[in-house]
Amino acid sequence: MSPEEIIQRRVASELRPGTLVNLGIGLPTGVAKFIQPERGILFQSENGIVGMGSRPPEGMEDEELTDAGGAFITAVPGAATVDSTLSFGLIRGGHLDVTVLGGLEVDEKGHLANWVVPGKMVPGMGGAMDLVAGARRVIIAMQHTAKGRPKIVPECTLPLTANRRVTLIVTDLAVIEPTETGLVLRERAPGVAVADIVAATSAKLTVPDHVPEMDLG
Amino acid sequence: MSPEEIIQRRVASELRPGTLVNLGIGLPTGVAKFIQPERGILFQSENGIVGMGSRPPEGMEDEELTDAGGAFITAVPGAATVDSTLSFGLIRGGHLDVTVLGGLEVDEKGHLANWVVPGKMVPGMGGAMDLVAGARRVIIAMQHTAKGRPKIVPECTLPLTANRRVTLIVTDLAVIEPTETGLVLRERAPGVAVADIVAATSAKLTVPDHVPEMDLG
Amino acid sequence: MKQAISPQQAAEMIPDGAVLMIGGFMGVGSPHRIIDALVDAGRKDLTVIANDTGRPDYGIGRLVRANALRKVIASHIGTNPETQKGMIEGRIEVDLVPQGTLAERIRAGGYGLGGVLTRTGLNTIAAKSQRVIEIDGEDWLLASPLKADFALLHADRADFVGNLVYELTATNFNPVMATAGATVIAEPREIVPVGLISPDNVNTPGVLVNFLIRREAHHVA
Amino acid sequence: MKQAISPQQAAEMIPDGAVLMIGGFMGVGSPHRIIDALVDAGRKDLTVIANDTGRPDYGIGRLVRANALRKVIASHIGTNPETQKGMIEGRIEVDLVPQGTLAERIRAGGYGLGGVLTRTGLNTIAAKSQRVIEIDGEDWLLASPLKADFALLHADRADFVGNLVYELTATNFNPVMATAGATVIAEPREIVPVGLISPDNVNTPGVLVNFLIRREAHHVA
Repeated sequence: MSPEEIIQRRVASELRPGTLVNLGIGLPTGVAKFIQPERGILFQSENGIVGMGSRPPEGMEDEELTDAGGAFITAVPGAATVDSTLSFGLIRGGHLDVTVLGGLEVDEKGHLANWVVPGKMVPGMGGAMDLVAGARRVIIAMQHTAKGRPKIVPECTLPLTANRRVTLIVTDLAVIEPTETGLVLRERAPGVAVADIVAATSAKLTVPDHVPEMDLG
Repeated sequence: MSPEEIIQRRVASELRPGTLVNLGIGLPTGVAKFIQPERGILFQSENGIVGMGSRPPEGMEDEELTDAGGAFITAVPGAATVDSTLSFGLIRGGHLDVTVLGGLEVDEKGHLANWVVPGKMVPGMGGAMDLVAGARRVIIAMQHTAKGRPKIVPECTLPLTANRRVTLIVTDLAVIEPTETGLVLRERAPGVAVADIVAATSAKLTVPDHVPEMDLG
Repeated sequence: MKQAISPQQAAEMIPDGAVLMIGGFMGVGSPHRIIDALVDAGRKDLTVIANDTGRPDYGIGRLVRANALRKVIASHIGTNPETQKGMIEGRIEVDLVPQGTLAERIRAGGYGLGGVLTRTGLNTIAAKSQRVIEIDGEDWLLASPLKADFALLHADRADFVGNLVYELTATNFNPVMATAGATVIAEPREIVPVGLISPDNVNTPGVLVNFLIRREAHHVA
Repeated sequence: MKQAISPQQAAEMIPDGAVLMIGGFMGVGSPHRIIDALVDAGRKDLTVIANDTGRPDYGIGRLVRANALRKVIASHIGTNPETQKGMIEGRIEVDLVPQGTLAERIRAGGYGLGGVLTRTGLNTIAAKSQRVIEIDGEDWLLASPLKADFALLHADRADFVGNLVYELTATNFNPVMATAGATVIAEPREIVPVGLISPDNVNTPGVLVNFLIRREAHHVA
């Protein structure tokens, strides 16, 4: 199983039936592949739809039905079009149950940095700051390290996306929960040892006596 | 011609083609009778429609199509339904060209009181405060006196509706324009002498050399 | 998918003392069947946030007559002398708010905003006890967000996802209140199967709605 | 009734240095014909308020490539390296704003509000130079209203009153920008006679719209 698939499958199992979920561009988008339709989860795309469906068959695209990355999508039965103000009203008003976002860094306070690398990459925050500030649960879905360097760090060196503690960090190695007293290692990926996770993490990790393997369904 | 009709006809002639107008309940509502459809004036009712039409024929009422007074209305071709936030967005955002409202008192500063008589009548301001604060032009349509007592006074004794100077006062006796330097008598009703207007007004009135009669169309 | 429940079941969810937003403008676009069920259930001490209190024995006026209200936050009570009487006698606390400010305060509650900065009511008695914020030399009233335990809505049409469609001037406060109630209960004229409402025709996405009131039984197949 | 004009006539109205709001999300729901006309007219020093700057040579990206922009207020420029390059080289001033805050700031401009009180961006570098207002012990960022000389919109359908109907995700910023431009020009896919759009299907009432772009001629009766 690829690192991406481990992350996506584990995040998928976090999503509760009947909830409203926003998946960030990139790795998080792929989480949808592992959600059974009968769970009644609705996906929001912040550019203006609640009830986003998968990519349409070739030749059946509509140029006015796209996701926040500009890719063609479909609308599930029961979908609703929303304009940008209502779309972010859902996000900022506490109506979005879960946002799944990628991360550049997460630190011991559970703070996320994912929108800018000063001097190098200044794409803008898009909806990320609203999503992290507003969603009920914020799940970070990312590789545990980047080019061998830990992304879970004592304190973010990059500019923060929000001053809010995220709910959960899911990587290809581990599930980590930021708590008031720091980061707690909750699960490990199949076949990965706790020591490997600790070694790949520069932040302080609280390690409970028992760290179960992820259930990847 | 009744005092009401004098007021309504004179107000009607103030309204420019192609504008958006909100008529208050009561006397102002009757202004619509004197507007030719070809002038392309759109009437807003703040409970949620732009393009309000006249009362429907008996038996053709729709219980979900009413004005702000609860009376049955119709929708003109090109009408649009708006919810309360957009309806007041139009009013507060400077998109409403004219509001025509009744008044209890108007004073030398052009301040209006029309929403409460403390201890006696506390109906609430409804949309009146938003209309007076937000509309581009505020026209007060009212009888010049109430039970013989002047309603155009040196300073309002009743609580103000807004701290904004209204645009024009149209009564059964006169047209008066509030300016930075006070109230200016602009027109008199047919057959009414300037002295009669001054006598019925307790506020200081600037009276130009020539005060023409109203043109009632 | 949303449960379609009876008005009585809705009333049972709502305890005495609850804070309710109720859609409608003089009863047009109000959830009349839920209101009746609240009256029948003998609810007391309710706080109602609404444009107005309807007319005597109509719309929210039925709750006034039933002595179910302790407090009203509204823009206008002039069409219901019984509310005025209750206010004068001290039985009902009445907080009068300009209509546009009321709509924006509800929206601020539903959209996660800290308040509303408005000129409406500035330097009037309606602004007393409200904070004034100076921005670039101009004064603005700061009005606080409004939220409710329950938002009780009327709609023209719904599907079982909870998507709502409103009609004409029965729209009014219903869509904005849908964003600001912890529990949102909608009373549509009809409920259609999922997929029959085009996404572009949905006014309130179903994710905001918790329960639908099922229509009265006319026809059993 | 609204004039239906050509994209060229629209571009002629818009002077160098104007502040424009342009609807669309990565070009989806942008008024492409007006954009092309602005490029053809050689406009300079424009300020553009929009969600993003499209892709190179697509959507607002065409204005970037034509060196027509002096300033951009947007939530995201990552899909257009040419905007980033212009920013780094100091040719384009870029003001990055969280997407939800951008939408609310435009709405505040259009709705006559004094600003937006939001938690988004609080205690981040995106909040620098923004005022913080404490309300009941909680901190809120105060973001200022945005207005424009012209709002340039895409719509699916219009009538000659100027009523606009949007479709699916081409809706995005168009309806809110319709409230905040001193002059509003809409480029609908089609314009239908007055009366063909039901009042309940209108998304932007025609009173907000000043000009419609007439469709390209396909058929002359």
